[in-house]
Amino acid sequence: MMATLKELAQVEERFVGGHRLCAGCGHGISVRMVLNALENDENVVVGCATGCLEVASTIYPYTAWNCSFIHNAFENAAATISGVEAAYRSLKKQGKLKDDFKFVAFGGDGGTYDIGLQSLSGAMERGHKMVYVCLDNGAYMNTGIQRSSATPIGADTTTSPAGKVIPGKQQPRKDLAALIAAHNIPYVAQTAISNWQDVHKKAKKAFEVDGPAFINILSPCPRGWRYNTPDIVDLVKKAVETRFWPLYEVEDGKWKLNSKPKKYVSVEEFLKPQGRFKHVFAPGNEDLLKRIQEEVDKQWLALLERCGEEPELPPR
Amino acid sequence: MTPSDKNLSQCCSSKCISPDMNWKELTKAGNIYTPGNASAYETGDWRTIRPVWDEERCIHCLICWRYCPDASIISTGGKFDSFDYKHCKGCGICANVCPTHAIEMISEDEIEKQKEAKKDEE
Amino acid sequence: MKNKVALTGNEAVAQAMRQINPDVVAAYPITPSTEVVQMFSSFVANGKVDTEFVTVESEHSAMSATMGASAAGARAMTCTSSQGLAYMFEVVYVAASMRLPIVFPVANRALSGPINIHCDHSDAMGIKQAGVIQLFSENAQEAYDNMIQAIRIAEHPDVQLPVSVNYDGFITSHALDVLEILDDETVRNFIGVYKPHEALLNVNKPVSMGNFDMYDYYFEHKYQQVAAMEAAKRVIEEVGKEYAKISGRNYGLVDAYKLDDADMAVVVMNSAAGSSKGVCDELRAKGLKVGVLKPRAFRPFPHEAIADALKGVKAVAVLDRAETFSTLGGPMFADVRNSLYDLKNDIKVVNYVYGLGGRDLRLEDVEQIYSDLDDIIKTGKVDNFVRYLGLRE
Amino acid sequence: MSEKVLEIRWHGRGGQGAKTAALMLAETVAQMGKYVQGFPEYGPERMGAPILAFNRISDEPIHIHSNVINPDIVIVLDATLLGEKVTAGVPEDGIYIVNTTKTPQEVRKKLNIKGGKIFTVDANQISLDTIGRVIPNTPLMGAFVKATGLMSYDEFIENVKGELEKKFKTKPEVIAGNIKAIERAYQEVKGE
Repeated sequence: MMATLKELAQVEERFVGGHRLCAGCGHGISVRMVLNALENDENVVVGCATGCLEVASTIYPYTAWNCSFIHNAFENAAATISGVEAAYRSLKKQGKLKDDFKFVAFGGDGGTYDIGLQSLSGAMERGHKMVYVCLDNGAYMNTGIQRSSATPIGADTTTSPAGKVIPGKQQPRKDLAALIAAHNIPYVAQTAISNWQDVHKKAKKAFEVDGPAFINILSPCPRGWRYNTPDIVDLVKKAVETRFWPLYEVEDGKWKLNSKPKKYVSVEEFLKPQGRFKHVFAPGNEDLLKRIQEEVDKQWLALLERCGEEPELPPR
Repeated sequence: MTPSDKNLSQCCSSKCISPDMNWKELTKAGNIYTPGNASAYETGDWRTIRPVWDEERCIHCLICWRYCPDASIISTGGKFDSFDYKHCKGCGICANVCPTHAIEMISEDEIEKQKEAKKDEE
Repeated sequence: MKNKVALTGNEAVAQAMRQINPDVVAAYPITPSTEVVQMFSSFVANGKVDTEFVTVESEHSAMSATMGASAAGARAMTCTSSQGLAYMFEVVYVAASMRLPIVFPVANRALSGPINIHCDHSDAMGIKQAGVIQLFSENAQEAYDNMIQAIRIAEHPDVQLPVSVNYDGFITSHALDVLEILDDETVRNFIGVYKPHEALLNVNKPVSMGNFDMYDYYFEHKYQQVAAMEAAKRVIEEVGKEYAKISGRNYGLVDAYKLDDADMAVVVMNSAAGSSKGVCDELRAKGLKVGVLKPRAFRPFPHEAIADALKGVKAVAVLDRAETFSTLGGPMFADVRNSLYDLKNDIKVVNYVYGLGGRDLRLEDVEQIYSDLDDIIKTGKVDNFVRYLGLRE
Repeated sequence: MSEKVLEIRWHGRGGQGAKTAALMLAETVAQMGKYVQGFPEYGPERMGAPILAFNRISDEPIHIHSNVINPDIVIVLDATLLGEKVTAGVPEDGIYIVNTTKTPQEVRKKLNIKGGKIFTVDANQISLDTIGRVIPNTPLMGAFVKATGLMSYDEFIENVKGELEKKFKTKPEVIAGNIKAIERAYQEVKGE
């Protein structure tokens, strides 16, 4: 049964205030939600890739992590935590350790989709009992908003600027969750903070499966996306409603759509509040907007097919 | 349980690390042995607007608690208790997600003025 | 109990790892250290060790996972060569800065490019300022002995640093040699049960590792590493003395061979030191006052021991099996010449870069070096102090 | 030092077992209390390419690690390799042991040398008869013992057995075949 917020608020806080993430940062929300799925008597070791989350949460001599924590480098959070998990299995097997532990690694989209993909793929393939959480904010925010392979098509970043000739990023997002699902691991999910029950449920499942689990969370960056900071939840809701960020899970190879938007909402609704897409609405860029919508539709149809749902064509 | 109460003591009970300590006194490799001691670091002064609670309107749904990036909604016994102004950065998300508009964002300037006015009255 | 056996260098290293019985090994194959990984896998598959073997997808992950395991509180090891070490480079620095006592053998091989699978020391020299202890081994016996001692050195409370055990690719790694190995119990008693100073898996004392340091702390944490390296010099000698008691073999920071009354010395590491000793013996038989100095520890650099060992000689040749492209000679040359600077007794120092990409160091090459040193002493002049041994010019 | 250290060079083709033979010989001789080295020359070559392997044998510990340039003994696993590379660096009194159906006189003509001692043995046929496959390296060790007279045959066989038993615990027929191969080569090797 789903826990209520009343109950969850009484669970020990594993990511405390006093960290130096931006005011309103999506990562703070995402991390708190994921770790809140652990019970008070569960021990956890957190690994973290270099990025905003890591540099803002462990500024010596302060740590916001109310548990054991390890940061190694940018691209190797998965490998590092896989080593911690291997040590756990070894020490347990030898009777050198009594306590039980869970293992989770957090990485941004840069550290996961791009530079850390090999390390993540290796760890997933080897079957370590660990959860990898990608906090996807669609660019390298820590270094100042450079495009990553998670950056949506059309987005204005500092390395895919909206210029006179090239209007922002030209390539669609990499479908990371599908890529990880192809590793045939027990659990893969895509979720979004607008639906906290969905995040909670998925985090709980991920911590409980016997093997690797991967969760991709849409985690907005107020600075990089240039939206009104307090509107974060509404914005993420729009990402889900417009089918830009569908909620789904892949359990033991079975794809399942977790929420099907009731009506067709144009991706414009998600793009409009964000400064990074401002140029998309400028006269002359109508084709770009069309391309973005086409990309969303294409990926949505592919997802429906994977999930065994009836195809649903856009009304036009 | 609130994070700040729990962890403040952890940092200050043993020796606190400070920048005037020499290399021998600092922890090896920059390890931190007091989990969650960031609670001792106050980010409240980042704030230019602050959330103010309207008890009348609050239904204690704790949606604000769920969406606070800084764990700065303090709850007791599953009910809203107070804001942790030592850490709240004033992002305004709590006010935005509150279904009953029980949280209002007021500028710190305004709060300051009100305080001064109150003092003058006394 | 000693046991005389015929093993290749890789076999000797794998046997040492079996006896150490680490909790975790994360490794990736690369020529010429692959055999170690293969042999260790078979120990795991046959239940000869308690180790969790993590078959990572790259050397970067090999070191990363080994670090995770070490930080977790396990005795953890990896193993590599050449490009593998180069690929690890980034995290080798992090492992040192996190003060993780990881022991990792390195079968030395030339770095690309051009691609070459044979021995030189360019891989090891690439990490000489990473903050790891680097021990070098003349033959399979020393590779084995260094492995066992490395555990004690790495885990010493005053050190707490990674230790790499270097031995020459193919020349040592693949050559069958006769050596003595200790029995398992002696090794286990010598290395002891690992008690980590902090561990991610300690519920009573959680720890946050790999934190973000600003300029107010970074410098001091870096100096802690310097102090640990300084302490390592003492610890390497102490552990060497203790090891002599169980093995009968003496190990210090350097191996000074026939240097007491020598006029000329060759400074050289790994297998080439053996060949140099052979030539030294022949020349000694002819009445020439020659000697060999073999640094065993390259990092920390035992400059005091080197200055002491060479203080009486007139001319020194430093043999480097790696190039720096500084146009100022090889890496060891710079350190040795630096070490002799304050002696102020006008020791002539000349550098020979040799054996790159596995080119054989022939005995007549070493003879030529001694003959060159003789000329230098006679003329009192060193022209062309960086020389390329056997290079077709 | 060369007086004390006996140096051997093996010539073979990738896959014929020159490396295995060098290591096997070294292991066996080490069992007999001598100091040895056994090492191949490694290259990127695959199956079929000419390759070299080396041994050093001594009563004293061996320090040197350079390649063998002036071998006292040359062992050739494949007669098609007979040529200048086989004779390179070999002193006047060097010993050649060749796997061939030819006679020592014929090999001498082919190698175009005056000095040295030449021994031949049909190791291919022997291994085919005894082991069931063409693996000339094992019988060549028998020829080596006979040709060099460096060690007693009985002691050598005893130690080879020990080494084989380590490697083929579960396959006694392999051990027997190999021993038979060495025996026959020891008997059949021809000198001048």
